[in-house]
Amino acid sequence: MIKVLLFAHLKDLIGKDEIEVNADELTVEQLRQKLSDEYGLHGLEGVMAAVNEEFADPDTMVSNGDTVAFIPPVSGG
Amino acid sequence: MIKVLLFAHLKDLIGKDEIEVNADELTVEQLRQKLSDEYGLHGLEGVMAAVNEEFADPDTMVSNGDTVAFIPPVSGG
Amino acid sequence: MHERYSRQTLFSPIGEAGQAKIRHKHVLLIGAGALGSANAEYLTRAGVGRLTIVDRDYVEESNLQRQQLYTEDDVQAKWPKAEAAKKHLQRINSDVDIRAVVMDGTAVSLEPLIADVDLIMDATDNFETRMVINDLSQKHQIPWIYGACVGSVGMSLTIVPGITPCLNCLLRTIPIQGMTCDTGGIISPAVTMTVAHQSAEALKILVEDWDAVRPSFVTFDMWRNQYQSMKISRAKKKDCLSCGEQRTFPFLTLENATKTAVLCGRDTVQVRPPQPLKLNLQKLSDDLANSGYTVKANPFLASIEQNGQRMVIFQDGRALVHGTKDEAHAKTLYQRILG
Amino acid sequence: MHERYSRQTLFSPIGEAGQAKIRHKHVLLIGAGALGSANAEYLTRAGVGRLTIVDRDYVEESNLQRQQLYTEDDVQAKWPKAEAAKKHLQRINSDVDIRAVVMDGTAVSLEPLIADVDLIMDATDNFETRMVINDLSQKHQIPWIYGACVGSVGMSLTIVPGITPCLNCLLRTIPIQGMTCDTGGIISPAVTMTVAHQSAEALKILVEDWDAVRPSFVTFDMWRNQYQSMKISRAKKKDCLSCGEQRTFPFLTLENATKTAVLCGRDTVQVRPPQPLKLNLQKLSDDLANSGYTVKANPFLASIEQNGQRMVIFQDGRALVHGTKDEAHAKTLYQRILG
Repeated sequence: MIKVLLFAHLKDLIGKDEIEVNADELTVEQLRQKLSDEYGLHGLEGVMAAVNEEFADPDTMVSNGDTVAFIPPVSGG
Repeated sequence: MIKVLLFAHLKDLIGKDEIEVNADELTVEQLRQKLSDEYGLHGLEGVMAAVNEEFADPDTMVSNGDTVAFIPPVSGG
Repeated sequence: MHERYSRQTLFSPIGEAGQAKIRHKHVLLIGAGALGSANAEYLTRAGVGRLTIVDRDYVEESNLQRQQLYTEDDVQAKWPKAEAAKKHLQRINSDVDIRAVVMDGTAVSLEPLIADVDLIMDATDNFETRMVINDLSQKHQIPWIYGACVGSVGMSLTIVPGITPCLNCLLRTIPIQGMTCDTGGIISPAVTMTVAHQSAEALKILVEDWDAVRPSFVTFDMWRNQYQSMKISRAKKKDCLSCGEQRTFPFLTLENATKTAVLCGRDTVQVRPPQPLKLNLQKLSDDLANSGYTVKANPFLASIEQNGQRMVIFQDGRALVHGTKDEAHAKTLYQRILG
Repeated sequence: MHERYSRQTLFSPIGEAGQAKIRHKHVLLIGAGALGSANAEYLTRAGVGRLTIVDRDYVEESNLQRQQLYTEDDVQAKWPKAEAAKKHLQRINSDVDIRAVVMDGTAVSLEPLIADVDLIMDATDNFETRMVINDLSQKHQIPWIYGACVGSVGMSLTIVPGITPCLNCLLRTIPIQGMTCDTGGIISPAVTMTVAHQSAEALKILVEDWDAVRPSFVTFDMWRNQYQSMKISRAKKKDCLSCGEQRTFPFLTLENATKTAVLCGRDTVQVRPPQPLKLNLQKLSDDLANSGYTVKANPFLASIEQNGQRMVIFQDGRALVHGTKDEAHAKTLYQRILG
């Protein structure tokens, strides 16, 4: 299980801020793809990701038991 | 092991904001006493405690693997 | 709806309907120091219908570093904070009905103010007054938002009668003041952070979005980079004297024994007359000036000095005696002036 | 040290020594909107030595809901935000040297301002300008503090050249604006929360308490009750074009192709002349009034209206064309006025 935390407007896209994804070992980019394909969670391109509260690149590996947070950057001010 | 998080000025009393306490099963009040006796961490009376991010009373039980946060209430404004 | 609120109505959890609600609500704000002035500004900008501000103090130079709204002119004029805040807020939003009340908030003085209040905002600097607010909130079923800060630390809790635990459930006793009194100073980011939490909760309550109300006690330290929230849903006590089954509102009925109080973190004692007075400040000022005191007055207070000893007397007979922490000494000085 | 700063010097990580440092520092603040006005107020109250404020806009009614400092009078007078902020800040703290610069912050226009700057505060509303700030920060080895907010969401990151990763390490490309543009509105607690983080980091940097600087990217949602910080120490990229081994500062050297830009979340296009001008606004206003335009001018800008079409022209020849998102149309209207 990988725990996925959804921040800001991402939460509203599927109505909850936390989902569990059944996967063992994949990259952040693959997780994004999986969330789009299987959970209808689109628009994660350009969204920052953190794995276990540490900034992650698209090719960062995610393993069973990890927590991945998706954080959309904002530009207002 | 019980993980103890120290907030605000409590951090400065022993120079770090996280310590591990070797204990198995005890109340929040007993943990306070232990921290005073064994770690020189005095002045925890009247300090709020949270066990696993939930508000705890003095007689709330703490077990191996739990995280306990001590939060001193402040009155300024 | 006004162009003024367009960015706020665009925010969908508020919308036009929420904005209409905000415009019809009455907020009672207790305290116009650091937390109070900032909360007052944001509520006024958001377009609350009526804002009643209660404060017992006047603007001093040392306030300017962290208390928004106030300017150097307010310090010069020794303007009471509630009145100074009102003056600035009216320039920001003339649509809001701002009421300034210059007085010490106590169980006796606050209760008459809360008849049609929808929300009480805590911006006091002591737990005694907060426990009074907590009991008033329970007795009149009005939500209130606790906020406090010192040094780089702040915390907040939203209390909704009948739903959340109350402050008395969590604290049980008034914490020892000394530990948290502002002898450790205060920096503005701790204020700002606390106000961000309080004002967000205020908007949720004003638009009646109860599901969005934060169900946890939050605390943070802006210098040590700490942020912690703790759930409080299980902290409600059946035997709580403020919100439990046998509630007695102990902080409303307690004998209000002391008429003097040392102000936290300041070399100042507050002295109150047995009953509020309605002083003729102009006459008092003239009399004292004739007796050799140095007097500076404005419509709300008179500042009196002799031999380096300074005292500020408000219209209701209340005085702040500066340069001492000795209550007996302060009372003696007070009686020398007001008999 | 002044009584004014007594509560700040009592805070031991600042103290008298830290306060003396703050008094000698120069902060460059880019933007005087929601984040800018609030950061400006707190830096001024804290007693920074010099504060330079750059902003391209003027005060409008829809700003008042969340942009502190500004009043209804500023809206009436269409005062440029940088100048309006300066006016209010001087009443708050006359010891601070406030400099207002009414212009569009670009690679070309900002670089001459940063000679003796100790810290750059980000209060812009777009990633293009932030990437320029990020490159300027790396080129001149000046720390900067990213802050942004929209809806109930905010975020912040402190970038210290040579120590932390830079914004280009984290984002790699400029994120798609549409996603986060302020079409979703904005509430003041999101602003306040962001500013609390930015101003705390600013104080740490100004007193040179580098160990206290937050080593993480922080984000929060005040309505959904979310708070998350993520460590960024391993995000530094050796091949980053802004801070890596072969740095080229791409956002300083990029062809500044477009002279027009649609302002995010607003029905407004900005048009810039090829070179900054120095217009005689009084003469321009008179000429246009004689030609049948409705003109309202102040020392900094002229607001021109005809047939419901409104345009504001600044002294440097820059214009904000309102009521359109069509850049070609805006340019046509601009050229009709300024040839």
